[in-house]
Amino acid sequence: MTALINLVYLISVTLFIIGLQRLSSPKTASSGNLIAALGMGFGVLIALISPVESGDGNYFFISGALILGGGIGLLVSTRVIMTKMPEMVSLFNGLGGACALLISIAELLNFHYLETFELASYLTTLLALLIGSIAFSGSLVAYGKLSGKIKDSWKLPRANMINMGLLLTLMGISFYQLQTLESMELVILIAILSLLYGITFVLNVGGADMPVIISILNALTGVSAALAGIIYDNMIMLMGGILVGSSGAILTILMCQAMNRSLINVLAGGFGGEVGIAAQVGDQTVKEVNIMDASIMLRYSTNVVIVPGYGMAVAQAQKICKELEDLLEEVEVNVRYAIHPVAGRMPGHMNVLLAEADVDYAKLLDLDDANKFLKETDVAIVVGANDVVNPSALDDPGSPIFGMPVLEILKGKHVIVLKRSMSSGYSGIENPLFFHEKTSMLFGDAKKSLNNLLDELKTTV
Amino acid sequence: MTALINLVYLISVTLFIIGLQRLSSPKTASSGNLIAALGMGFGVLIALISPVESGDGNYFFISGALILGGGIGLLVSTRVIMTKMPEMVSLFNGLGGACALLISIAELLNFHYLETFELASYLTTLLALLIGSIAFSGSLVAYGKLSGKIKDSWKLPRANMINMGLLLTLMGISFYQLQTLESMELVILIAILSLLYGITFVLNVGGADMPVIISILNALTGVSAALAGIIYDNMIMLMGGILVGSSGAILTILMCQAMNRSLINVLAGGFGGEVGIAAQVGDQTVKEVNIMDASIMLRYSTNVVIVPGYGMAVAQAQKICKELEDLLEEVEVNVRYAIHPVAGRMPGHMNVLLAEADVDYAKLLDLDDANKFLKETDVAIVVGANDVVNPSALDDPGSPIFGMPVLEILKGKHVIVLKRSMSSGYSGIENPLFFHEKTSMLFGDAKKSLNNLLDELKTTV
Amino acid sequence: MNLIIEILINQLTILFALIMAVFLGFELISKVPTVLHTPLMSGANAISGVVIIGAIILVRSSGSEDYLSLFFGSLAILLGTINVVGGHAVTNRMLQMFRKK
Amino acid sequence: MNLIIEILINQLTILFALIMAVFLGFELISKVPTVLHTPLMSGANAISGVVIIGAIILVRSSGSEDYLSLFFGSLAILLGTINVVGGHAVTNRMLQMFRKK
Amino acid sequence: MVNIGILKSHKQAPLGVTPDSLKKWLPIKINFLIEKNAGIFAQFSDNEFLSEGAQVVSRIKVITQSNILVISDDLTDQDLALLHIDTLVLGLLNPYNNKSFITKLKKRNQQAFALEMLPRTSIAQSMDALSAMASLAGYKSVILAANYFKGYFPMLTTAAGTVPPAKVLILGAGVAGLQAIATAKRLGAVVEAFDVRKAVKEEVESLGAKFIMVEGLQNDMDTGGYATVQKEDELTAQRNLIHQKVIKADIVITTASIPGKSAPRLIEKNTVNDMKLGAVIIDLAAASGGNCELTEDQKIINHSGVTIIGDSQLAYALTSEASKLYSVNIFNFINHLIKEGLESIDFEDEIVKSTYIGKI
Amino acid sequence: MVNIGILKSHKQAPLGVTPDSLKKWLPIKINFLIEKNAGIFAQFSDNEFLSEGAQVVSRIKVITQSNILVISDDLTDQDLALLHIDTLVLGLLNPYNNKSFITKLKKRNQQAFALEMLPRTSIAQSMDALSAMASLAGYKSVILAANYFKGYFPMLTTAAGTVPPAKVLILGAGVAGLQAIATAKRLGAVVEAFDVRKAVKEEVESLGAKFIMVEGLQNDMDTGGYATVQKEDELTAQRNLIHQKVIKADIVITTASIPGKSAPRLIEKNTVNDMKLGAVIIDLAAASGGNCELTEDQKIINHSGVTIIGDSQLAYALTSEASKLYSVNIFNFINHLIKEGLESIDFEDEIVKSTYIGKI
Ligand SMILES: NC(=O)c1ccc[n+]([C@@H]2O[C@H](COP(=O)([O-])OP(=O)(O)OC[C@H]3O[C@@H](n4cnc5c(N)ncnc54)[C@H](OP(=O)(O)O)[C@@H]3O)[C@@H](O)[C@H]2O)c1
Ligand SMILES: NC(=O)c1ccc[n+]([C@@H]2O[C@H](COP(=O)([O-])OP(=O)(O)OC[C@H]3O[C@@H](n4cnc5c(N)ncnc54)[C@H](OP(=O)(O)O)[C@@H]3O)[C@@H](O)[C@H]2O)c1
Ligand SMILES: NC(=O)c1ccc[n+]([C@@H]2O[C@H](COP(=O)([O-])OP(=O)(O)OC[C@H]3O[C@@H](n4cnc5c(N)ncnc54)[C@H](O)[C@@H]3O)[C@@H](O)[C@H]2O)c1
Ligand SMILES: NC(=O)c1ccc[n+]([C@@H]2O[C@H](COP(=O)([O-])OP(=O)(O)OC[C@H]3O[C@@H](n4cnc5c(N)ncnc54)[C@H](O)[C@@H]3O)[C@@H](O)[C@H]2O)c1
Repeated sequence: MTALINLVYLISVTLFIIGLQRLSSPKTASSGNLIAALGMGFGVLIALISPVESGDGNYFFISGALILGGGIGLLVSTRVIMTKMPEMVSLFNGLGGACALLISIAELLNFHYLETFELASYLTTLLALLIGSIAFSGSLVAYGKLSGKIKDSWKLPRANMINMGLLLTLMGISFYQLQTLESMELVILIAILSLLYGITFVLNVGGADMPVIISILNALTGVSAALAGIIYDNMIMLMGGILVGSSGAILTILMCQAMNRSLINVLAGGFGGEVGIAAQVGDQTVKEVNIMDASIMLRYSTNVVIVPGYGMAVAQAQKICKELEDLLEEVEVNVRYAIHPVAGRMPGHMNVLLAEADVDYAKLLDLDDANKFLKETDVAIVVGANDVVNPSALDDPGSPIFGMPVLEILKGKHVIVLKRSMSSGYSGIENPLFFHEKTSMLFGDAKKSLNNLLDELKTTV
Repeated sequence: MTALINLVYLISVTLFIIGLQRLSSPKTASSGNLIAALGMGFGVLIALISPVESGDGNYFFISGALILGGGIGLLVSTRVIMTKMPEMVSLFNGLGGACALLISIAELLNFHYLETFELASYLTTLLALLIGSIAFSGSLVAYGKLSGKIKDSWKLPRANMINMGLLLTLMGISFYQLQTLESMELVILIAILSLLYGITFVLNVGGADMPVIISILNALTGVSAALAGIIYDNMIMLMGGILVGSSGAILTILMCQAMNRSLINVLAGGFGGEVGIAAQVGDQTVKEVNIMDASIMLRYSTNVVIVPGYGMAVAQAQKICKELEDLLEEVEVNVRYAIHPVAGRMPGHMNVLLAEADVDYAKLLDLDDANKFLKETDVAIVVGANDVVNPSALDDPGSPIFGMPVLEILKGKHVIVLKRSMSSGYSGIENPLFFHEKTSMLFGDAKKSLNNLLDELKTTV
Repeated sequence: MNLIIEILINQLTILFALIMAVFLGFELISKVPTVLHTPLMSGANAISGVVIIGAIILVRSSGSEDYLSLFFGSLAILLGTINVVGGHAVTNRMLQMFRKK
Repeated sequence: MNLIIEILINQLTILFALIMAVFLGFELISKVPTVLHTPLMSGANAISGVVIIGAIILVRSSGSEDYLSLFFGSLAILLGTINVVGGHAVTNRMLQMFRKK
Repeated sequence: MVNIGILKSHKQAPLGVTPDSLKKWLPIKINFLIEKNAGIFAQFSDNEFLSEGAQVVSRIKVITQSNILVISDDLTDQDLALLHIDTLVLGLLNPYNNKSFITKLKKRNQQAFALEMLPRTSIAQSMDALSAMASLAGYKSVILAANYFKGYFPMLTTAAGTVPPAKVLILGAGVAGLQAIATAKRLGAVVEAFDVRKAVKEEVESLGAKFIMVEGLQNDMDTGGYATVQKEDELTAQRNLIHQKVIKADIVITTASIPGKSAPRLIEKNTVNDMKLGAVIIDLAAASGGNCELTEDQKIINHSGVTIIGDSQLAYALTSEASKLYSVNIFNFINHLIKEGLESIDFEDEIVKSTYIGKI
Repeated sequence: MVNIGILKSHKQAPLGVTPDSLKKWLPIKINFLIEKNAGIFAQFSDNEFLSEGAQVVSRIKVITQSNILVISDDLTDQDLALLHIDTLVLGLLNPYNNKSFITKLKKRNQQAFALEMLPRTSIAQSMDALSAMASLAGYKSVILAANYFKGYFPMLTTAAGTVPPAKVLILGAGVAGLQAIATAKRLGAVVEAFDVRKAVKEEVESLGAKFIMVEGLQNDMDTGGYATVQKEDELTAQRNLIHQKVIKADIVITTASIPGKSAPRLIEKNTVNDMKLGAVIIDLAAASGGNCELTEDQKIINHSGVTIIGDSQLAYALTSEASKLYSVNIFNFINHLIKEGLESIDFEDEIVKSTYIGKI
């Protein structure tokens, strides 16, 4: 019978897989989420109606909990504002961990009444308890940190030692419990210690590394679900859990890569150190953007402005700018060029190059028009320009170029700056634009960066 | 015990997966093949040393067959010339099918001596026999067709009917056999009919569709291996077979897509219709080339000549020509442009456009230099030129343009012509170049074709 | 050690599934653009809520006087449902931004 | 029909593996450049030669007088080995061309 | 040995031979008689011709001793008196607009070939001097216009304001018109073009410029590459559109012509009156009456702030380049003509037939 | 109300105001006094000025009633006699080469501003008339050269043979040189450039042209964007290389100059002797002595078949365009000058300080 049910669960698992697959591309992600949800609904349905060996059904409790939980979930998720999403995910993840924690405790309690006593099953359940607890408490701490309820400065001294100690103690007690199998108190102790470990594990991770930690905790919840699946010999839990566990693990690694950090680094950070995500220049930080994010930002924009400067000329990147324009226009993104009067090194420098690349004159905006258009701009790509987009000309009376008309690039929503380094332009003065929160830097030769961007964009268009 | 062995086989399966994964990217493909081979070697080793329930070992036969087979395999594969590779693959695939066919016959014979008689197992074995046989005979026919031993013109009349009839007969007999389980003769009949079906199935497929058919047959071999795996409760066969089956199926679809044909179309061709890849014009045929072949031809050339004509101007494809040049030069292919004095519609038409695309003057060859260079050219791409590459000017005294100096394009090894149709150029006369055996046509707007070519090329560079 | 081997052998299915799932997970995820990291994580998190099925089974197969199980189980269902429903809903909202206006 | 369901239920492992393998196969192959189609097919073909393991087991577990099995089995090993060894070798040669002269 | 004679021109006409082109003749045994100082406009010295093996001789000697005489101006009666009746005369004879000289030749029964009458076939193209000259004229017309125009051609965004691109209008997009389009586009101007032949639209667009479509223009005025005269009813819509376009343009280059007919009038005086101050019109059809009402051939006039330059021989301003191209045309033509020998010219051949001017 | 006076120039100099630029002034309350017929070269009529609200008056009235006087020529002694001592005089005063007039001003203790002396900073660029004029001159030099050159600029493969591209050499790649490079490249020529400042290499390459490297040239002759005089020992290698390049070129455009010094001599007479027949040299440094030994300012000379055009004021040939740009420069400069009011000019400001010509 279990086998037949499992066969039916297969449908759910398949839907999970399809869902995850679709979730990994921008075009299909939305439907992927729905498909996964469908799989889940179907699984729950089967769990509700499939025959069980014993028990009284207790549908009152079940439906009550389902309705209540569903209501809360919906309510919370529709109310939360966009910027609070990550902490929400963390919170939900904690609840999943709690779920695993609760059922494994219940099962462990039940073990004493079962006739057949399998060591392997017991070990599995114990592991589910352990991992579920860590996921639960860890996620809550992550939630607290992200929402600001727990201050980043609340750090444990010698966290490294404490974590190690806790882990060793946990393993010792678990081993002992496996030998004796008797004391229910030890099980409770294991749960408490696991919860504690979850807290200390997460508490010391730097704020910027939080997403990575959440991903780890997410994977752990998956693993605990899979372990619970073993307990119940239930395919959907098992497979769903494994899928989440494995994809979560890989996602963790990818996130580290995207942040240019190694996992060990993040965890080491978690064990005491503090490493920020952004590069440090003097006492200011600049934010780097990777090609993928940049390409998605562009892809889903309505208006994009390309701001060419001397660097575009040096890189001879005019033709690729035009290609970028063509590609974006193809997906109905509006592209304009903002030509500053003194961009480049001779009057009309940009015009000459863009004409060579066959850019339509009608797409060239001069300073005034550009500044108007910038207000409605989603992304401004600065291709090797510097002085002509220096906001100190607007707001820093101490600047040597104060009063010079510049492109008011910060009127747009996002700015991506393509240049090779942090070095300054013709005027030799620093540019606060690069440190602005709206700005992301894409370092490297402009032609190369644009080429990469183009290749990436082609995969999503 | 079987379980433990299967556990060890897991290593092999993992190696297969990694191998396939690496095989799917040009840079890692070579190592992927080795890894897969490693997995296979390991699997064979385990099969040789793992304990079996009964039997006399018979190592003499086994090692003899292994050594002989390995020797033949190595010998054949190192001797075969490059262009014969596809037929080799087909032949090998047939042998794999034969292997499945043989062991399933042996097993079916053995069934009678077994105590426990499982209907499911019997069905599985029968299926393995059936599919293995089809893969075997089908692959041999494919081999024959590719190597020219079987003429493309040897076609069955009413192949569609015959195939259907065979299939129904096969199913009927199999069903009967499952009911009675007795007659060994019926098993032999099934084998024979399957072999026959394999032959008729493949015989009518058009020559150009052969790769797709081979891919299908390959997937079938995989499935038969998996079925055999079920017989022996053997993980490596099962998983390896499934992997080959599923990836083979997907590869088949991809191949159809790459050829711009639907699978049904290919199979329909196989069931009697005649859908050649070559178009018929009057009593002459022109050969079409697909993007991937064109891109490989270019990629692995030493010298390439681009011949622009009025069509390049109409398509405004000059910039993409330049991109193609850049990409090819990157992989050390020598690219030149052959500029015919009257190409286009005004003196210097091509020069103007190519200069706009920033093509180096040094790469432009005039008529005489081009004709010299063409002797060492591997591929000449004719981008919308027609009259200026018309060989009747050279060898057809009856032609209105006889005596006009033209680009002697047929001095090169291959010619790819990009144009939209078979229509003529300015002079309104037919061009025998298009029907020449060295020539392949790539129909469509030149800009689009070049863009596709470029995209394809990028995946291999 | 023996215990582990025993488990491994007994749960060969799982082991295979695990290996496959790891590869599958890798292939599925490895090409994900960074902007999708968070939605994907959120979606995966919602799927991990599949553990409520265990909770449902637990409650269904408990006696109606087994208060401990009932309490733990019902609570588990509650929390799990929040995870599942909230998770999918939040993911959905995040993904709104990829719908082209 | 019953037979098929029975088989399905009994071979749940296989079914799971199948689904996983199909997805995995899809993910692995779907990004393959067209030039690699033939080498990939060839490589997969070599892997499909895994069926020799069945042949080996067949021969090993046959009695030394079971000539039929021995003959069929040995021939199967022979052919299968050609498939495996030749397949990998040919694949390898095809892939040489991706190493630039 | 065939003697080919080259006469000096009184104007800046291209020369039928250059020191460089003499090298091409080497394999064919030909003797060249070149009039003294023939290369003066094209900047070739007599010495250069001598060192390539030609003979530099007096005009009389050239006329009397040549089997083939390549001319650029009409022969005077004096010249004609000296000319042997078997001598082949060829060159750009201007057969449509210079009837008197042609009639003289015909009357004499002199065998003559006018390169203007070459068919517009692919094979004739290497002899097609009109094409080569038109191309040069098209290029030069833009350079000249840019030189007369008191502004930039390209768009430039500078610290002192944004300079809009010049608007260039090309009327008649044959060889000269296309070359003008290409050149103006290169310089960064915004280019539009108009023609009555339908095929031209694609050709104009193949150079990246915009073609002006006249609504309701049904007929395709194409006969063997040349245009024919239009019907009156079609002209009104066309005239209005051209008027609109011309008054917006900074530069107008007109090349419209119909062989043997006077040039179509495309720009009326009142249109010029409405044009921008400082605009420039270059009329390459000046010799056959001009496309602009105000055009005067070989003159530069200023009409209410608009400069109108009428010059059908703009190519000749680039004499040395023109000579280089022309000499190749002549080489190819003569070679085609006498490929079977001077005595056995194939008068059935399409190229020979079309260019031949024989008895009346 | 501030009165700004605009005097008519005797030469084709750009005008400090255009009817269009008057619109820009509207928000600031300024009264414009424009001399009658001031717009004659730039093709603006007095009426156009009137309709934009300016007053068109006599020269005397302009001089006597203006608070700020924008001039293009030296003021005569007559003019100076009329000039109020508080009136600010500004314009392109030519301070380096026209010492006598400057001295007169200084002696009078007249407050004057020479736009030539603007610092080459980003913020000053919108007032930088030299830059705007140099850009125009660079463009025009190529158009002029193309007009004088008796061949095609671009490479063309035609039925009458392949025409090689013209070889253009630019000596001195400042603003004018860069614009010349860009224009010549557009026309399809093969362009090379040379300069003594190191930064220029990248700039030249940023336009797709080739930079000529002199081996062993160590010093970077850059001071605030301007070049300085080179040391003798470095010059020999450089001279040889330039000689080699010049004799291969069809067109040479020279723009090398050092503010306040005479222009560096880059092309000797014997180099010109070795040049190709028909080559063209355009010397934009003519006013300060010329980069070519044979250059004569404002003259077109022919030396052994080479045309040498010396003109430092090529921009003025495009008078109307030049005026449009110049008037913006003037607008920006005056606005900067009197941003705190006419009476409280900030003489500590870098721009004011650099351009100011005060007492001796
Ligand atoms: N237009 C004129 O007439 C004229 C004449 C003279 C001077 N200027 C002055 O020049 C400046 C022009 O401003 P701008 O914003 O165009 O240029 P800019 O301020 O000079 O900045 C150019 C930037 O491009 C970057 N860059 C250089 N090569 C690059 C490459 N290959 N790839 C990517 N980035 C590259 C450089 O940064 P990295 O080194 O970090 O890459 C540099 O910061 C103004 O200050 C203006 O006053 C203008
Ligand atoms: N150079 C001159 O001065 C001049 C002047 C006048 C005439 N001509 C004559 O023009 C001819 C020039 O020869 P040519 O070889 O350059 O051109 P062509 O012989 O006219 O052939 C052009 C070819 O391009 C193809 N084509 C058109 N649009 C295309 C597009 N968008 N994409 C792909 N292909 C396209 C056409 O075939 P599809 O329609 O099938 O695509 C056509 O066959 C000569 O006969 C010459 O004598 C030259
Ligand atoms: N050998 C060859 O293949 C060859 C050589 C040269 C030219 N051609 C072709 O011959 C054609 C004519 O060339 P051309 O430049 O010597 O022609 P042309 O000098 O006789 O006329 C110039 C252009 O004016 C146009 N025109 C005539 N009346 C007009 C009107 N009322 N309004 C607007 N435009 C008008 C004509 O259509 C033509 O395009 C072109 O299509 C050219 O491609 C072919
Ligand atoms: N406001 C600004 O930011 C601004 C405005 C205009 C110009 N500039 C910069 O100022 C610099 C000079 O501009 P310019 O055109 O007015 O200079 P310029 O007219 O004084 O000189 C022209 C060029 O000649 C070069 N030169 C001098 N001696 C030479 C020699 N012996 N051989 C070869 N070349 C020699 C100079 O280096 C310079 O590039 C440029 O770098 C330009 O980018 C900056």
